Amino acid sequence: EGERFVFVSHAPDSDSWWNTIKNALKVASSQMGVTVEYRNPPTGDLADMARIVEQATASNPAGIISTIADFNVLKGPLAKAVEQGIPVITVNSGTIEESKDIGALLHIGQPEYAAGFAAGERAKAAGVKKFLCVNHYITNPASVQRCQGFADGLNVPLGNQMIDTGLDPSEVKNKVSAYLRANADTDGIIALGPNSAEPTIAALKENGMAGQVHFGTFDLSAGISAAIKDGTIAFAIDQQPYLQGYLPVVLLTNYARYGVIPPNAINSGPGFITKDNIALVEKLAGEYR
Amino acid sequence: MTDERLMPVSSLRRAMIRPELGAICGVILVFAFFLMVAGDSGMFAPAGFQNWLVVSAQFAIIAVGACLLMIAGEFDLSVGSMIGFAGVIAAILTVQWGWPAWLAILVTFAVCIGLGAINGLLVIRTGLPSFIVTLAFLYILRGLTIWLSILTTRQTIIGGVREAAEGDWLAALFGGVIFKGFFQWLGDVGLIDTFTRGARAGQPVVEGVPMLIVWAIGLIIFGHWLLAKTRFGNWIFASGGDAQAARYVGVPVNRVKVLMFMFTAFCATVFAMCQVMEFGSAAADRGLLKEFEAIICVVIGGALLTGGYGSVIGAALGALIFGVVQQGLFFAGAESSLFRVFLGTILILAVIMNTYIRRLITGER
Amino acid sequence: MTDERLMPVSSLRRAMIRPELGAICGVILVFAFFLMVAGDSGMFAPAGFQNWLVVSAQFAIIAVGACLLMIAGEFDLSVGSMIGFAGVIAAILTVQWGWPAWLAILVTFAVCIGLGAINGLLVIRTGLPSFIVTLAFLYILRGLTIWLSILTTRQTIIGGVREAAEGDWLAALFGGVIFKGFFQWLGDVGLIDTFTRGARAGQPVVEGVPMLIVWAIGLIIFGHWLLAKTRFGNWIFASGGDAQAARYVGVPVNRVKVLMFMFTAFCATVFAMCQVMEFGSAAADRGLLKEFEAIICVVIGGALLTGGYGSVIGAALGALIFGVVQQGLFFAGAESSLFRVFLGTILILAVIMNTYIRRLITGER
Amino acid sequence: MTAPIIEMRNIEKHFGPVIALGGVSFDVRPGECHCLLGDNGAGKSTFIKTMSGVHKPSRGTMVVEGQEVVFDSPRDAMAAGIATVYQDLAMIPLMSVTRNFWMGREPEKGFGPFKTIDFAKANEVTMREMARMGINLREPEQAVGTLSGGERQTVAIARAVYFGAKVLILDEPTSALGVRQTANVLATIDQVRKAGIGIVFITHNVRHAMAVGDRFTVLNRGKTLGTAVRGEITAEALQDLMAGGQELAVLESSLGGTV
Amino acid sequence: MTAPIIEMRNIEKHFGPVIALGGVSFDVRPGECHCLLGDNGAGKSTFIKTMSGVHKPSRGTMVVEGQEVVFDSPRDAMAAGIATVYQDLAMIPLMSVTRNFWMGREPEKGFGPFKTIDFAKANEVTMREMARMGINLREPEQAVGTLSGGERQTVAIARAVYFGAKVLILDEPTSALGVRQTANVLATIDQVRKAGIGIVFITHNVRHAMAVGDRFTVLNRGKTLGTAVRGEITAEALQDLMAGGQELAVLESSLGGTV
Ligand SMILES: Nc1ncnc2c1ncn2[C@@H]1O[C@H](COP(=O)(O)OP(=O)(O)OP(=O)(O)O)[C@@H](O)[C@H]1O
Ligand SMILES: Nc1ncnc2c1ncn2[C@@H]1O[C@H](COP(=O)(O)OP(=O)(O)OP(=O)(O)O)[C@@H](O)[C@H]1O
Ligand SMILES: [Mg+2]
Ligand SMILES: [Mg+2]
Repeated sequence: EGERFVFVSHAPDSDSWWNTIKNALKVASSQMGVTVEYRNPPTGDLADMARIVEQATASNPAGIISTIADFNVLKGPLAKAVEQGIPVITVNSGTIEESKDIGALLHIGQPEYAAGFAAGERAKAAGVKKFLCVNHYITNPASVQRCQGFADGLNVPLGNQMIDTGLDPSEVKNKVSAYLRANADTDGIIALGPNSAEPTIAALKENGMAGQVHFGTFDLSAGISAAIKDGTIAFAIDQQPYLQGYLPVVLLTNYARYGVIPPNAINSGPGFITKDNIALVEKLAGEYR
Repeated sequence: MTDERLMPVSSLRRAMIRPELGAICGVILVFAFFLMVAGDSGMFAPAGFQNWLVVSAQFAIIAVGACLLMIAGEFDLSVGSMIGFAGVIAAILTVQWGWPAWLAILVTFAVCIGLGAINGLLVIRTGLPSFIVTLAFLYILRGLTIWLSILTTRQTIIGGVREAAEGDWLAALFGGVIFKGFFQWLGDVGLIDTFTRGARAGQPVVEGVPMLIVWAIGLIIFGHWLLAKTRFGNWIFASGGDAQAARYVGVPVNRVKVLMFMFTAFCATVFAMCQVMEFGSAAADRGLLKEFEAIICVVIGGALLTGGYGSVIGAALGALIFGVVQQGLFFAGAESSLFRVFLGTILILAVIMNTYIRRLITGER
Repeated sequence: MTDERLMPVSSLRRAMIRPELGAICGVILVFAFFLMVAGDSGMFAPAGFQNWLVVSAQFAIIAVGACLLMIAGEFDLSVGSMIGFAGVIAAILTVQWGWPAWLAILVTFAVCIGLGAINGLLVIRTGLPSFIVTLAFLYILRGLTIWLSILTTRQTIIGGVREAAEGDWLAALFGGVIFKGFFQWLGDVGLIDTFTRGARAGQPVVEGVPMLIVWAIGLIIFGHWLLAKTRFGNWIFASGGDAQAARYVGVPVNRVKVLMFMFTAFCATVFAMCQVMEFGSAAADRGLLKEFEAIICVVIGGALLTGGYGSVIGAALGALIFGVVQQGLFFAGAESSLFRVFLGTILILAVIMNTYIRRLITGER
Repeated sequence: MTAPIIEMRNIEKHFGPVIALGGVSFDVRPGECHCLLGDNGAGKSTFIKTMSGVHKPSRGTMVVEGQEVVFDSPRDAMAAGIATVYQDLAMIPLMSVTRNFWMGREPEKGFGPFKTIDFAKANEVTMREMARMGINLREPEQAVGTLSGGERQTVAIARAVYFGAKVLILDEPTSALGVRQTANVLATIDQVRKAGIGIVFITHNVRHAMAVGDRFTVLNRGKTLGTAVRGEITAEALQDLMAGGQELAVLESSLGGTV
Repeated sequence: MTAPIIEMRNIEKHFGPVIALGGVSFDVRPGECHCLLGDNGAGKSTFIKTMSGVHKPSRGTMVVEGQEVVFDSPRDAMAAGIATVYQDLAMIPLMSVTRNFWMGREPEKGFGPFKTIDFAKANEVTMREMARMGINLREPEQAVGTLSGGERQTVAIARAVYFGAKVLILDEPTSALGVRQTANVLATIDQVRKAGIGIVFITHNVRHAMAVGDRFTVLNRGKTLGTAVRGEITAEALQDLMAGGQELAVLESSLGGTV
């Protein structure tokens, strides 16, 4: 009863996507009667994240849940936690092999590159030849992996098709429309999250191309689900972050109390959300979905 | 007294040396450059026009505030955090608490201007450099923004503001466009292109003048008038040029500075409101690094970082340069990660040019 | 002359008023606070100790550079970008180009110190404020970093450096730990905990003293000695206190300033190398906002933003406060978005305290 | 003898542990030039800053035209007719001569919230007033930073005189001036005095004081050593008083008494 | 008559469009005090800054002890034995008196790269030299910002004298000083001169110049008006020369000739 777990993410404070996970942590901790502390590097600096893992280890919790944003950086600190006898579950980014290498119990999530690749294949099936990857967070390695995966899925070189838009929505919107204006033959767009998807929707609505280009995005938000319904967005890749928050807490609690744990990694995604299944997720998008 | 020891200076040269000269040259250069490399990319078609004008207008809104504050001898690193903060407050009030949009907007303005005043009062009372005080506020406001939005909505992005503000008279002042009819007519007579396909076929590609641009123009005119024409403007110059000297002759320096901090906060809030009303959502990470961008515009526009010298027109031109360069690189198809490299280079070149011009004006050495 | 008009000042008070006094009080307060709220969380166990010491050491490394530069009257906003840049360069050279690690490290140092010199020369030659010049470099270097890493590896993160640098003598100076034997002994006699299972069972939880801490201590000692004891240190004070006056009496102000820019770049590169060698990867987003954090440490440590006053010991204590607060809040289980609010508040309080102390010292009003 | 315009009674001023003024009384009458003399650090500048509202006295009262007053800011003092030319000139180098001249009291035109500075008038007056002091400006938009020290001094004095002060305070106006400029300033003082304005003139130069002063008050270490009336005291006696009554360093005979 | 230590020949200095010096010749001999006089903006400060390596002359040559030299920086001039006390004092308020006193020439101890400042010696010398000039410091670590203007002036002069200059240049050292401090400075000049050092003394005050000067050179608008030797010229004539030969503004009779 009352075990303490620490959840370490790589996202900066203001990344909205992680709210779903935070909310899942709240639900799981109250259901299981444990406390879960959510930690993240304020600016998203992964070296800071490693320090946080070390800090969590030093505070000797009943378990650590961490993402593998960069295997190189996190291998040492996480392995050290494992060696100190702290059960570790890895979630979100990273691969199953990396997770095993660290000595974690299991991995819940889906690697960024593979997700991008799957999206690319889907776009290819829709006939996309020339695309635009709207990267609102280019300094984050995962973002580039998604774009790269998408390009490889389409089987075209990435080249200049990824643009660095920054976070400001007006700038994102205007950069996207400038790009589309200068590259009129673009027939596919991939956005990396609500921060890039929502201004892109606005840009497409404004220049009348909404529904004309194949538009996919990562993650969900209220704006994205609305756009899926009206056909502006073809699909959203949902890795069901709720599970990435909820499951590890439940599993670790049971492991701590009864020593039981599933032996294999769990894939929380990729789930493709399209017009057909949007009704299910719409209401909870951004909170629990 | 030293007249006959002055070599002659041509009157043309004298007429030309003004704070914004560097920025004017910059604008000409930048336009010439992009006309050459991206002239046929649609950058100078009506829709392209609107594209970079909107971005420039955004910069201009915060640059006007930063400009007046900088001339008054202080600066504000919390502008970016203030933008995020204002947006989230307004969104929480309308969406979560269900207040009417006009009330939420007014309260947001009041809160933010109040925070600007606190910034100013801290600087004045403690005598600390504004760099430090506003750096602290950069962190405090950003932290509060994230904390508040998570506390009240369990999200750092709050959507649905547009729906909540639908039909509100005050919200319409920030979102939306004006002169719709005029542009429809322009489209009808073929002066600007119309959409040929999609849901909006037949409508002109430029729907109207976005309120963002209206605000920018309004603030530039107001700022220029205030600074160049009024008594208060003279006090702004005086406070920044030498606060002690200004105090001696009876200029209420403290009041001027606090008011300028408040005005900067006002501009940041206008920026935030326009953005929230246009996109319908507020997020805790809005406005990141905008404080630097505002300062860059102002400095490109010829203002002196240490205060007492500069012009609002210059700052507006600086914002125009910034916007055109940023968008132009996309039109020109340049590798977008090189944008920052360009920006840095332009900043240095512009400032060197401005310094040279200022030395000519003031005989400073 | 005015002796008899001075009210008496107690000698204890006189002995106590020194630049770092504020920071000393701050350290005491901060430790007292966390002993109370997080005393039993493992924060003060060996592994916890190491945790916040390492974080503080990181801050200290860049704070020493920023401190000397600030005392010399300039500052450098490009520190954070320089950290990212240095890491990526070193990683590209070793991993992509296959150079031996020592050569890559040396070349990286040369390039970065060269960039520091360019920064300095630009400031000196153009007479522009260093705020502007280094702000431009903040953008330029970050842009170059992203562009270079995408160009060469199609990623913004470059891994595999540790493997490539395995066994390299120079790389060992940045990664790794020392005094392993001593800590093993401490573990054996039970003074510190040991791992109880896994591959490292029996080994102590604290393996040794990380090189990061060694570098930090080395730089602090060097910086303090340089500033307080040597002729060059006097020149640093003089250049920052009044460059013109210093020039008049023959202090080579330009050389001092450029050297300090180079030293700051050196510190940033040390930071980057330690990070790259410890974690084995470099990424384009490393060092984001570190320039502010360095400045905050220095200012908490009692240095004057405008130059000519401060102490390296103060900056080191500032780094300690920063590190302890940041990690301590995690140990105490505080809501992490409130970290920034704390940081901002501490900054303001510390600076107000320091200002008060400085006025006592200098009789400045 | 006319009544004083300003009377300062037992003014004290402390800065933290420093007692800069320890009870100084002083008055100025219309049309007289009252010289304030004293050693470095005697408290002269502090005293006149108290008089012109920059500092608030720690103790003591100020009476202006029979009314006890407390100045909260230099603005108040100016409103009461006290104009001051500070030792550190209170000019802003980057601003134009006109803007400096009118700083704090810009002439306006227009109504309500749309008032703007009347630049035509401002420029014209500035040129005229400067010409009256013997300085012909190239143009009123010239930045003050391009003027010589003497010219700046003149702008400061012209400004104070123009705004119709009842009392004009000059803090060491001649210390950095050449012979010709000094003569000019002294002549101006004389002229202003004749117009019925009271003048407080601070200087270290006994000869300058003797040239235009009607009364002489000597400060020493924050205290008054006494006030003398013109003709009742010789230059040598005044000089001894200013030096604080201590024996002067032995000088060459050629220095002859007065420095 | 001894040979000059420094000779400046036909020095010109232009700042952009401003011709600050238009061909000035000047020399100083050991043990003499050569006064440099002239109106505001005449070019005195510019001239001595050229002499002490702050500015490079646009044209003209400098000869030090028979050798033609070009100074690249104030360091070079100092190395050649030229010490200068500038009008703007070149003191750093936040630093201690000792650090200011030794600034640029700190005494060191230790070997090779491990040299440190010898603070014991530095403090002792500072206290001693200041005491010799009649100022007793509370402690050598006191910040210069807490000293009065006169005290700072003294630190600057003591520093210049201590470093064994061959030529000591003083730019208006007395302009802001009180009577006693002025007497002190003049006495110091006399003392230094007797030690065989050449002095260049700039002032606006004819009486100060007459008191200690051996030769007098008057600058006007960047040109020399001529050099006079002590005893060959009266104070009145010198004053007329300084005022540029133009008629002085009409003053009260009491001003009597000299200002
Ligand atoms: N703001 C202040 N805080 C502390 N001490 C001060 C302040 N202003 C002046 N003093 C001190 O008060 C004393 C009087 O200074 P003041 O400037 O009035 O002298 P003064 O007579 O004008 O001298 P001078 O002839 O050199 O101009 C000095 O000892 C000075 O250090
Ligand atoms: N760096 C500079 N750039 C341009 N003009 C200058 C510069 N320095 C001096 N001048 C000009 O050169 C002339 C001579 O100035 P200088 O300071 O030498 O005069 P001065 O004789 O010392 O006067 P004062 O008695 O007022 O000190 C002035 O007209 C001044 O404006
Ligand atoms: Mg004074
Ligand atoms: Mg001079």
